[in-house]
Amino acid sequence: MRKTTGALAGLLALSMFAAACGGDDADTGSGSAETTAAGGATETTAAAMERGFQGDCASEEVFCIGLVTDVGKVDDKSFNQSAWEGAMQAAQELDGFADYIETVDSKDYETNIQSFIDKKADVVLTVGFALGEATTAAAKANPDTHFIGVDAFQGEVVPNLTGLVFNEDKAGFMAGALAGLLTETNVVGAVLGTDKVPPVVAFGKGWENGAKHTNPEVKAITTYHPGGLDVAFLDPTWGGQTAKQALDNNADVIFGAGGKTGNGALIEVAKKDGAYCVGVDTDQWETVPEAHPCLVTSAMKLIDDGVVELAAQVKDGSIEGGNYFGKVGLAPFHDFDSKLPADVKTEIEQIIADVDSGKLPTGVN
Amino acid sequence: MVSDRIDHDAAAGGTAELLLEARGITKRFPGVVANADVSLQLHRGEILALLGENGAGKSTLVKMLFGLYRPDEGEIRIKGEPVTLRSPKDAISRGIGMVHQHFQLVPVMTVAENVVLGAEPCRGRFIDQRRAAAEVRKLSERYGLAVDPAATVEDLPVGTQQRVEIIKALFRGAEILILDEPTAVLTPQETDELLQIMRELAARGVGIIFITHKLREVMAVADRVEVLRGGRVVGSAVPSRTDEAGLASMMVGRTVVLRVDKTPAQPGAVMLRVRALQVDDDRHQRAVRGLDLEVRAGEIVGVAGVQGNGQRELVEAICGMRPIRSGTVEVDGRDTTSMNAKAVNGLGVAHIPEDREKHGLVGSYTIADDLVLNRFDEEPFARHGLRDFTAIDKQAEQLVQRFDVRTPSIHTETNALSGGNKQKVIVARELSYDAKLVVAAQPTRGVDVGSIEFIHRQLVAERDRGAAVLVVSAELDEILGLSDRVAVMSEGRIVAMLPIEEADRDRIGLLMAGGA
Amino acid sequence: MGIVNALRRLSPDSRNTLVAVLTGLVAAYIAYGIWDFKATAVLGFMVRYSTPLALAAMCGILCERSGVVNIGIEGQMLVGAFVAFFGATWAGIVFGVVAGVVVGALLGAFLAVCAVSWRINQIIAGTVINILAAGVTSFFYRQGRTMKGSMPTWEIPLLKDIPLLGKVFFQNQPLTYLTFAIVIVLQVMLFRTPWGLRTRAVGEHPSAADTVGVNVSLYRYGNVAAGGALAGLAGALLSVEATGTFERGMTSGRGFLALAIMIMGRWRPSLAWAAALFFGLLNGLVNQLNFERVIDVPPQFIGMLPDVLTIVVLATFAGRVRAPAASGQPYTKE
Amino acid sequence: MNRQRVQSALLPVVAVLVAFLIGAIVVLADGKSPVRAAEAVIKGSMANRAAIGATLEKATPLILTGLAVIVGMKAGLFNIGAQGQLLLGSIMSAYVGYRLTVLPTVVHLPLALLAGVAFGAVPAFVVGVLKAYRGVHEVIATIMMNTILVNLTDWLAGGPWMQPDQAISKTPPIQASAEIPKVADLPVGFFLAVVMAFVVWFLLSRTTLGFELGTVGANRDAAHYAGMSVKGITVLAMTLSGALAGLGGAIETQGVVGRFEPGFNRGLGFDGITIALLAKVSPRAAIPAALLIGALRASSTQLQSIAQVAPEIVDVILAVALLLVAAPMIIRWALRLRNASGVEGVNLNTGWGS
Repeated sequence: MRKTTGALAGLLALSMFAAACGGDDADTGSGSAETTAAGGATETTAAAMERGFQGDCASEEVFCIGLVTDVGKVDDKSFNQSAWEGAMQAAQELDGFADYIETVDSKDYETNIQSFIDKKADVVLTVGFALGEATTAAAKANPDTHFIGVDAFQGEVVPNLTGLVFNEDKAGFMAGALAGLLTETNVVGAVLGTDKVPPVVAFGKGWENGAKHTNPEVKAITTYHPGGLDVAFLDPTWGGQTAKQALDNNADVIFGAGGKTGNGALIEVAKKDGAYCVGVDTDQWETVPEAHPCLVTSAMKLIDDGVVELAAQVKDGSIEGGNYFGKVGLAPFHDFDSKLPADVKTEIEQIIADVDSGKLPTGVN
Repeated sequence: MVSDRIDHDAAAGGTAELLLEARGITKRFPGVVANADVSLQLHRGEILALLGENGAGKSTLVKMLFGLYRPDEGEIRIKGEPVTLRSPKDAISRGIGMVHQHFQLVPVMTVAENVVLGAEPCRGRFIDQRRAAAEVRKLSERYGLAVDPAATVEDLPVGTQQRVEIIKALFRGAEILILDEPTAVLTPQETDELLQIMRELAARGVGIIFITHKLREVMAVADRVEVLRGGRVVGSAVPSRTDEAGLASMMVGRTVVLRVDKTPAQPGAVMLRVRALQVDDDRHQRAVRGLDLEVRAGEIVGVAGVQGNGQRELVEAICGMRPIRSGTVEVDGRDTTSMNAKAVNGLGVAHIPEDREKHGLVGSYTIADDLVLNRFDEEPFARHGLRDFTAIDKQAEQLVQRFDVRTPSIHTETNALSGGNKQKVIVARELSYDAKLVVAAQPTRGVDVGSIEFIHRQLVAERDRGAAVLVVSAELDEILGLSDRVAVMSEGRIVAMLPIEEADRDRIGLLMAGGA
Repeated sequence: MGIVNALRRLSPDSRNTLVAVLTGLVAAYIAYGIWDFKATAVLGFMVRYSTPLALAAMCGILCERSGVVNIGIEGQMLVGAFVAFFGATWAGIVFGVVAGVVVGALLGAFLAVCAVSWRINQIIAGTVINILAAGVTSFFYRQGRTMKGSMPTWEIPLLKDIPLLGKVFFQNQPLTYLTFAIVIVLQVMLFRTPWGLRTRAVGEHPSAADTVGVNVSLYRYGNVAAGGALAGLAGALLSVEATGTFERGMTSGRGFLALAIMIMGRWRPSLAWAAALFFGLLNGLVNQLNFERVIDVPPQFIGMLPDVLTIVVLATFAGRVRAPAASGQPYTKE
Repeated sequence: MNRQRVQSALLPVVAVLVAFLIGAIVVLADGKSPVRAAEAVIKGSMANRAAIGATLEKATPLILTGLAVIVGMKAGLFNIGAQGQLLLGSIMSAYVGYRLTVLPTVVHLPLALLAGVAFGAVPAFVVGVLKAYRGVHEVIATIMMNTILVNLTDWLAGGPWMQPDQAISKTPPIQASAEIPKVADLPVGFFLAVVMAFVVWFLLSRTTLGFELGTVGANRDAAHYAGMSVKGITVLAMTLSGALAGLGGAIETQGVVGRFEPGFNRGLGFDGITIALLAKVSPRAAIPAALLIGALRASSTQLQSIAQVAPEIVDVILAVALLLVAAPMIIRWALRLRNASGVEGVNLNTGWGS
């Protein structure tokens, strides 16, 4: 028996040896990932704001916002989280309350929406295009409650339903344009969630066109996660491994767009000196601190701002049905602000303005 | 009753060192006393035979000597020193080796790997393969046990595998060697070789405990015999001072019926006709090579042969369980060559399979279900695809009674039955439907004596009813006792067909081994 | 001449391996000659993708070689990833990895208790681990923490300068090297050491091992726990090394894929590694084809390519693979 | 005998209770109120007709995937692929459901169900054939098949069969004539599933086919000896298993979702494994097992809404319950029940076989 134990100990010892060496290196290595404060941004908001409807939502005075996530969690570092932060901020600003329900099973969309209707929420916020249909149905059935559908484009106008939608292609284009200016190898890469989700595709196509706009020489290499919808956004390992492959293809600016899969890509790029990465949806400087060494900006759709704005409109009664186009844009450059050449900054600012105004078409349908 | 207690020391020559001694060993299992107050002694260079029927407690006794069981009472001494054997490891370290009835060899490993397992010679942290092979070669030369250390065990014939087992024990420095029913799987010639090896080992100072129920072997090789019955030592003897009949009655406790009572056969029409049959074994090697055989209604044909000479494949081919490469099989004039088991069975062919646990029964089923295992979809047990449990139970009650299956209920799991009763379930099922042809492979293997007699009587009754009966057995005694004609099988062919009157042991033994 | 003789002395198995490795190398260098860095990129992905799978497959091999089916690799990996990451955020990556390994080993020991002592059906025990892992890691996950430090990339002097192979194999992170080592060590240990011989005997024919004094239960406990440790390490590799983060469900079915790899690799560490590399190669090619846009096929079809290929390969070539004979069977002394 | 039977019937109940207790402790550890959580489960799963309807709706596909796994296990096959089979069945029933427009309900509804059944069976049939005739292990084949089918259905729903005016992947809604109605809030599909549980039970325990299936599962060699076609039964069992999973998918499409949409059926096949094990591979016991899981899953809204408990607690409870059912000695020991005669628990083939 001694021999088994020996073998076991050997295996363990091996692993400990290697791990120990890794530790040594880490101490001397880049200390840039020391920032733990980044997550704090969300935590402080969360701390300031107690979750839940603490008042009588049925009364006129008490303003209640209920949020229903797409399958996923409110701490997904992505659109669910962004919407929830907007809801909390709105509740705070409007002196109301906010609560959420995380959807576990897509078939529960209606049930989850209904539970906020039953609680007499003033605003029901549904996050994700997948909830579009359930939201429309609920809005029609409950004319007294106002609904906001994040990412849900409204083909027909329902008076008490506002789609908070974004021109992701514009944000992608802006980011791509920056990438086209920054790349030295003339190769930019994109690691995307899945082509079955329109915003992801819009980001990706805009990115490619933007890069070509500022740099006709550029080669855009793009790939989508090959798995089903249930894993495509949840596989940071694949995202990282694929980003590395893109880097090995000489790409030096990588766009990671696809939930955790994209985040994995960002973190991987951060390990490579001189490479840039671009986040998506929110300012990922806040949500993915590990990516600071490369994160030059993020192609943002400002869901939180949109939510705050629309909630305020509901409160003051000015809200209209149909679509509300939320702001898109690039996140601040943070640490890269000082590193980016002035002419690049000037040029990108012009492009942002032109894309925003529609003067410069993104070329995406 | 033959000789009473005799003086052990006198038998062994008095001066030899006492290797092993058991004193007053008792072992109880729930509901059974397997060994009661058993004592025995083994000296250096001595061959001690433990003689007894199945269930006499021989196996339990040696398992205690090998550390697999712990005795409830009594004491084991090795070289005079009292020991507690907690595990085989303890036993091995004290110089006890055992060759189990079911070989404890890993089929996919080589001879050398099997031999050194658990006691590997090492160079650094690695197994020294060369030394392992060399050790095996050394031992095999010293004791005349020819084996190739590099061969994979599953490719070896049974006799050779047994030698590997012996080498395994010797490699571990065994001075006491326990052989549990070692000859059950051997040809007479291989048996003779084994007995020779045993003498050789004894001459080199190994003490051997030899378990058997074959009197001939005891007479041939043992220095002393302890006879067990019902878990007790009922007598001791020195073979040279007694005879087979005396040992036999001591073993069984009554006069033994050596021959099955039966009238001369009345052969009728040919029921089974096998022509130029060629069949492959599981490893796609030709096992039956151009075999011809006829069995008539009203006779019992016994197939004698050493295991592994194509008997299994022959039986399975006749019963539709194994594809036939060439040749034909006819049952009652119908060509069954390409029929499956179901169709062959439907023609009235009963099949008592060789391996009851593997083929004959589903252990997790109730007795009632196992009694209709191959007729589950026939009337009255099923109609239009629906099973009729009333009919199934009724049949089960009848068969359990008729075939004397000892069970609390027909709804008991078959797993819970003893070996003999399991076999009776199979025999009951197969003999319940007046078959035209009964194919019985090893019908009494591992079955207690009472059940053996019972099963034999049933087979004779089938013959007398007019069925053709084909018995395949590794027990030559069974073949000689039951058969009207004896077919000797060797290397996939019937090499001789003898009327029972002309079948004598020596001649058959020679034929089995492929001699002229 | 000496080489020819040496070749002749090799077992057919080793000879086939050698032929396969050489063929692979030649193909790789031809590809390198034609496509240069693209070949490097694909092969680099191959190694990264295959490493956690190979490690998890080693867990499966350790368990099954000693007779225990471990269908809970996915769960063990997930918990390993979880503990390793949060350990790393709390006390650094060394602590994290060790914690992940230890917890993996504990889950392995739990499986061993179920399988060996309680004699619970092993598939059930594994399923329990999987469900529990998914639930617990998701329930207790809190975001907003970052690791203290990160896994470095080690470039092996000299070796790293070999064209193609240097970049593919010798510019990796510590746990990746550790995986290489584990595969090789396990291969050697399994087929060359007393421990390996006994382990295989326990998995093939436990009573044969028992009767020569090998403690079957102890071997099963030890190996299944060690297997769990490897699964935990695979999880740590995912969170602490490959991504530097933990996400719910981040194993994404790799534990199950590892089982397939184990079987494709016929329960041999080296072959399983080859199978894992094969999967990695396919997925890397998929990405590269996407990058190059040489084909206009929906990604779904490219995504299912490895799976279709596996089935075709198994159906065509592998035939009946032979599992360790006692795998999944509880052992009772008679 | 009788007392033993009562005990073994009681064990799963005790197991579930203990699991709830542990769940409560976890909730408490998380700083939430177990009492409110309990209230949430009751409200979410059985307080009113809608809640009961929700529970039954969740339980429906679980019964069927549970049955699918059970049928496989009875024949000695471990079908991890119920998920993929369910997906294909689901999308095929959706296709038949939206594409055929002029059929009356009596034809259309069963036809769409049949499409689900048939196409759930197809991939399983392939796996069965690979297993029986090519020796490809069903566990690998079904793992691979799951990935293939997820990708295939994603592509179909986002490609050729995508609803034209939609931005996201989903098929058009099925025609009203293919919809499975609800009667008084209660989903008719559930009753269909219950009927199937009894059909499967009847099939396995009362028919000769079931006997063959069980024999192949319990002892292949004996099945061969008894003249059964082991290969044929293997293929058949696998096919039947896939058909049941496919039916589950069709009922989801026609009774709950109303179309096929990727991501709407996740996890159902894997829950099927849990149910088969909780039910100790007994078809009728799959009903209460599925109801339990269905009730817990249906409570996820209320758990969050009332108790602010993360819905993952359900998985924790299930894992504990499964463990206790599989290892009755733990409860026996805890309750000091004697009479632990023999090894009890689920009886199925564990080995990879070959």
